[in-house]
Amino acid sequence: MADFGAELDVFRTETRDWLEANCPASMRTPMTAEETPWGGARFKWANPDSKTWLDRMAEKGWTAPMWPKDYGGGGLTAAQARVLEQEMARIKARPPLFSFGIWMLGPVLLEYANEEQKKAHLPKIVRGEIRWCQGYSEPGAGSDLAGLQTRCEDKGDHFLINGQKVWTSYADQADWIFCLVRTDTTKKHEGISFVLFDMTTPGVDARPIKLISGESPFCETFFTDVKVPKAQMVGKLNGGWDIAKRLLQFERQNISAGGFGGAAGLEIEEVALAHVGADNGKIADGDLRARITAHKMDAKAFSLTVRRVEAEAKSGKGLGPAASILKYAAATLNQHKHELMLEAMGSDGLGWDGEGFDRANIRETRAWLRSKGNSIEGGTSEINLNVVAKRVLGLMDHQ
Amino acid sequence: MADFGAELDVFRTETRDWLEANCPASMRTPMTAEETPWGGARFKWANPDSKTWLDRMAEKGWTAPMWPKDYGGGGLTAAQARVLEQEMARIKARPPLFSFGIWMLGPVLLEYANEEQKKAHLPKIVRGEIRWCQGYSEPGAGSDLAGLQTRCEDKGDHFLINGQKVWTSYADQADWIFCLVRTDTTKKHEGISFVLFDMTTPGVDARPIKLISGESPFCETFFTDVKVPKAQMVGKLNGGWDIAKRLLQFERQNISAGGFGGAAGLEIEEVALAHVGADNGKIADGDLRARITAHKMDAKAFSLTVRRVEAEAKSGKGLGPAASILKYAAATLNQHKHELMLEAMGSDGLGWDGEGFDRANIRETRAWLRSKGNSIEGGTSEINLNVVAKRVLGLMDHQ
Amino acid sequence: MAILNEEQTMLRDAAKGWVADKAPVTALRKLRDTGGWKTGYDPAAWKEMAEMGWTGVIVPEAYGGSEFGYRSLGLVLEETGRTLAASPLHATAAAAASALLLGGSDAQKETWLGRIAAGEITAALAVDEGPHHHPGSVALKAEKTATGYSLTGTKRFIPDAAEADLVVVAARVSGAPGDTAGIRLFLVTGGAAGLTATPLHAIDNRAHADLAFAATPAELLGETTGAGWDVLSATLDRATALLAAEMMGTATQAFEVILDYLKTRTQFGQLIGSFQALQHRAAKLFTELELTRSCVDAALDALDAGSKDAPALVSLAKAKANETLHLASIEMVQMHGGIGMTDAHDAGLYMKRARVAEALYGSSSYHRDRYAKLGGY
Amino acid sequence: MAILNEEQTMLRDAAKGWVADKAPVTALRKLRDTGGWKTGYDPAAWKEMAEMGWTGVIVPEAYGGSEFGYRSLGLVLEETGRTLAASPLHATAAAAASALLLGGSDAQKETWLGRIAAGEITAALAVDEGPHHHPGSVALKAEKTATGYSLTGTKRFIPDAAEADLVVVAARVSGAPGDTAGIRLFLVTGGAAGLTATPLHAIDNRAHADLAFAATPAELLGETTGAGWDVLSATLDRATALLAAEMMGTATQAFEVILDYLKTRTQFGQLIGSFQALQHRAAKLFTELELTRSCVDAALDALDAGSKDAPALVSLAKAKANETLHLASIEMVQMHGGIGMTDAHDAGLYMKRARVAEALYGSSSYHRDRYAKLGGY
Repeated sequence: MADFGAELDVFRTETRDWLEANCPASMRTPMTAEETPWGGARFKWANPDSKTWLDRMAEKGWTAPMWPKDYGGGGLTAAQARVLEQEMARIKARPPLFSFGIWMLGPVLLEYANEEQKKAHLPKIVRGEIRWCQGYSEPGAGSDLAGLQTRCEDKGDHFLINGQKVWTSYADQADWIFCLVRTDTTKKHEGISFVLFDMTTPGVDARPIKLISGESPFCETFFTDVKVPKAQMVGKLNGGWDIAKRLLQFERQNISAGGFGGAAGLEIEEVALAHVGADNGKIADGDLRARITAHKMDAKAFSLTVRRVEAEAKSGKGLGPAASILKYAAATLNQHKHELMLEAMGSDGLGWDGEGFDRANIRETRAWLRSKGNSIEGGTSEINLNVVAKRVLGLMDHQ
Repeated sequence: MADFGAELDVFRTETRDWLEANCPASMRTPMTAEETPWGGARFKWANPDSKTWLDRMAEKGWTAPMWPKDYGGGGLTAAQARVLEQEMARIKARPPLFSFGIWMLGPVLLEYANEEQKKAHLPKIVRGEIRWCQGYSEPGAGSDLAGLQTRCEDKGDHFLINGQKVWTSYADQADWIFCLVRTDTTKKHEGISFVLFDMTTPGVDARPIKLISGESPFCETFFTDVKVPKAQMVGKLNGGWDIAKRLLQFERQNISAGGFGGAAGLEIEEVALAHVGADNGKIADGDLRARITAHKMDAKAFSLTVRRVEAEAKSGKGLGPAASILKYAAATLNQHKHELMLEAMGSDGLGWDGEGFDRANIRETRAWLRSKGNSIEGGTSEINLNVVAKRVLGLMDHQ
Repeated sequence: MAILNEEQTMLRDAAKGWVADKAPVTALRKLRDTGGWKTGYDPAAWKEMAEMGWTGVIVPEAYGGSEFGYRSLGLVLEETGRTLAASPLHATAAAAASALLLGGSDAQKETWLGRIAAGEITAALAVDEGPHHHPGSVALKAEKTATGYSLTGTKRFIPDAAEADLVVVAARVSGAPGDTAGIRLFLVTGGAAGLTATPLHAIDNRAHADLAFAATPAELLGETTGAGWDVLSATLDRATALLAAEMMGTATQAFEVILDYLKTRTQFGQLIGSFQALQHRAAKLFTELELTRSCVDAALDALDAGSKDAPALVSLAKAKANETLHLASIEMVQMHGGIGMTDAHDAGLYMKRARVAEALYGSSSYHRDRYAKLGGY
Repeated sequence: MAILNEEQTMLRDAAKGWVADKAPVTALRKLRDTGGWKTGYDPAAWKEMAEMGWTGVIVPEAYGGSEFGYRSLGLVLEETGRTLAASPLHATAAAAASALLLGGSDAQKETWLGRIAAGEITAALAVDEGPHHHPGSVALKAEKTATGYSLTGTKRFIPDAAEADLVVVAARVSGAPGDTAGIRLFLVTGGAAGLTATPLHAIDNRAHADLAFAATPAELLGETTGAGWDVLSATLDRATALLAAEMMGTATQAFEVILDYLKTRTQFGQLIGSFQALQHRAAKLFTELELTRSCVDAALDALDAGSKDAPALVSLAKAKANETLHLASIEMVQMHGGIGMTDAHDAGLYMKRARVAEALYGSSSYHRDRYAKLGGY
């Protein structure tokens, strides 16, 4: 599956040595939610080692291993990037940076931005200096994203932006936003543009939304007469929809490949054995055992599919049709896992807070609530299924 | 749930005595498929007792207990009809007659036909003298029934019918047909009429369709210049769609209330215990046991719902919304049951014919294949769900 | 739609009106946001519930109740379930009252049922000790003393137990966990010596508590030999069926909120309820609701009729209610999209309550297994 | 889409072309309608299969095979599965050949694998004796004789066994059913004394037979101690994974037929594929197909690599193939409406084959249980 030539062996050895020498000990332990390395100008580092680790990795461009060196990236080949991944996994190194800039914005800047814009933004993304948020959804434009209404008027020497976004992830903590705006009200898709601006610009107001899990990772974000330099539009005027779609692909791939994960990191069959009991080594509740097993098999089928899609992509065939189902499958699977987890935990999984409940169990319960967003964020499952039906299977709309 | 007044007690005693005296012994045994009492002018009675039993019951009008006596019916109240049912069940009496005339056509004739038509047809239906078939679906008009194209032209003193029907149940064995025809090609629903005619009329050709179960209960039926007396139209010219819909309701109710039944009459948990084995009295395969149990519970929920709908209807409130889901639920349930049955039987359920397989198992396997039609016949499950969504839940079409 | 007699229709309509007026979902939110989850209810609302006679629906007239039966109490609980109204009604007037009714001596009934009917006290039923409902596994120990019994052990996640004036406790006088013959029921008064309650902050914001008994004085429920496994089983059947009725109301309301949204929210220039995939899902959910309703009705009717089918019908009702409420509450989130994920919307409250209600008195797995055992396979 | 090497791509393309040309579904219909279900194949077609080298794909070059491996044979079977092509390819070149390869002595391999690779013989693997796959329960008795062994007992529903020149038989030399240590594999030649085959007319119109052994002479597979449970398990893994590959082809073809119909059939003046509820069902079915394909590929790759994960991956592949093929074939009927219920349409043939394929080498239940056991829960 990979060409382990002599050159690559050298790279592996060097990488291993470098990681051994540079990855702080505390960065080789499981990451807690509090220590998530989001970076950015206003970020408070819970653990100073996280900052050290980021700086060392960014220095080599390894926060974005395959981006060109010209823009601060690592300039690695796919094979080298895989080696880096493997070697980091070997020592259980934490990711040095969590970043919408790396996962979503960067790839489209590389594709659509002008040289000036690339030079201005990509290196800062690599170094985690600027934290980005995504201004896409609006109260009236969720699944129908192209129905967005946030106005962007050309005022000669600047753009003037007025409107409201919603589900802006961490907008209250972000430094800059990449934002879809309406620059032509007479058209739908062809009236949308893609702009970047500083969240400290006067007229920007981000208000956290409290979710059912108790957390507030998203904001309602209001724009009132926000002035944006005209050089901060990416691509052409009214040409933002293509960029928007491409970025959504990166978002979905990123979501899918991770399979959403389980926050508390518990294995469901162990939870069941612990809470339900065992009968000859089997989970004592035969009904639950059967459903857990079916789920575990689905999870394995999913991870094998992610592996297959990656292998196919690396073989140079590009993304096959299987890639299109990953987001939907990942959401379904993760939600099912958490439902089974709660069921297995019984009353131990019913705690919100306080005495009487194990902290790990409470985290799992919050993760269950959080997982309900999986089939909504980054395109609902309904939209995903529409897309598969139309783009992949070639089914038509009513004529 | 029923008013067991003194009068009803008398009726019960009389009914019990009459049944005791008049129901032949062989009519108190489980009915085989071969002995299904379809009646009609051309019918071959496999068991002469079946004919005797029909004649005796028809004499009292008890093949259609609640139809008016004027048209040959039993003239019973709902409470009396229930007693008759109970008393027949008590001695395990077979139904005296299987008849689309009683289940479907009769109720709409009572509602829509003129006096002459009622007098002409209802008594013969009660006595099982005329076997009816239903000319509804066409090759291009299945779910979209109102798209039917069979032409019916007014030729002054008669109608002339040309076209093709499909899924005509037992058309090759029926004496008469109730048929939807197009009398106006410029409209869709408002161009349909409801006519009755003799299947021996020149130009009628019924060809059995072989099904996946190996049986041929349906025909393709061709009409070539079929002349039909104009008095044989029920309701108004171009007013057939209302009758058609009403009749479909009776068809669905009839299908639903029976829950489709299991041809071979085997109980799934017994099949599983016999084929899979027991472990401390439980079905040894815990996964299968869990799924069988869930199915049995769904089946019980369904039969409780049928009972509830009947009770509500009898209480004078008319059919509640629950009635609308019965056809869909019945189809889903019956298909699920047969799938589980085949799974439980393992290779014993894989026989088509010949040596090496128990006859009862082969019947069950055929019933499994037959059950796949449940979600298609009498309105597909998709159409059922559309109807529930729109008529019951008030959801709209795209505007 | 259901066939009700005149008293039942009046009772239901009264409950519907009162709940809409006095106990909308905002009442639960208020309770939550003011720390009221510890006691689990608003005393003024509880007083009104009692005044309307809800605490005495299954209590014989001789003890001041209306003796309307289980189906009638189910109608009230269905209405309270619609808005997630938090109160000790189920614990007191369904669970504990059933135990007293089925197993109590005349004196015990006289003492306690009357006070329950009058709304003077709240009560709870304490059975489970681990994370899953498993009544046969009771381990809490009951030892005979000079004046009665002494209980030692723990109970886990008991609804409305922390503030209860009376707790009906399942304990073991002999045998090991799993041996049902050694189980008896006991009465323990609130604040009894050696009784410690730890209120739990659960996801449904209702009052649940862990209980610890350290040589806590208790009175045997029933006459000399006491009320054992049969009474406990029958009590659990009643508590379970009545919880299923409440869940039915919760699921029905969730569905109605969904339906409203499908008829008002637009995307792509269309009402989202005009999309066929959502129409079919709504129709399937409606189907499940109707099937579940038949099961709940039948279980309560069977309890009122004293039918031998009651245990199986109760397990059927709870299993179906569990599944249907999960489906309805999860669809409530999904059909609302992002809005359904916000704390400001009610969907999350319904989904959280669904999980708690499933765990109480037996999960779907538990009741399916029980149904199969009762059916002999 | 899959990553194949050059030989594999050529093999698959050749199979695709040949199957479309020589073994369309009409070939199965012809076999059925002319009583061909007794033998289960068209000798001329079988001869061509052998000439293309399909019988020797897993056979070492030393014995005349191409040694391309399990994944490669899976590619061929996937193509034959598309059109329900009936032949003894799986029984001979997958099941029996695996047993010989894994457990045979050099002499046995020399004698039999060469003839299999050359297409000179057909062979079968006979394990199950009851209605469900349960290899540990083998009861058929093997007794030592002066010249070898003698088998007595029965086998149930064995694919392609009636006409086979060689049957690999699992039998018991000691212990009771359930005791895997007492199981050995034996070679019995077609027409051996005391061997009776009853051809079965099964719903898939392929050749299956019940076998009865009455003191039938048999040769122990392997050297002196013989090939036992480990070889049987490994053989079954190979036969199972390769059957899953065939099922994957069947399911894929069912899906493609559905998709064609959705794009051509109109109702209400619209292509039925434009109805969102059907679009979502098609997308979900596609999702299941893609997930299943990953499992089948992984299982075959693991067998080729000799990975210790193979048993779990094989159970995963078969369970997913079972479920996905049921789903695809049942949707094939439903999406076609009444037409799908007619014998003239192929949907019924796919659905019938799905049931047979599920029962062979283990139902979903069986493989889920095995997967859980392998995972330690």
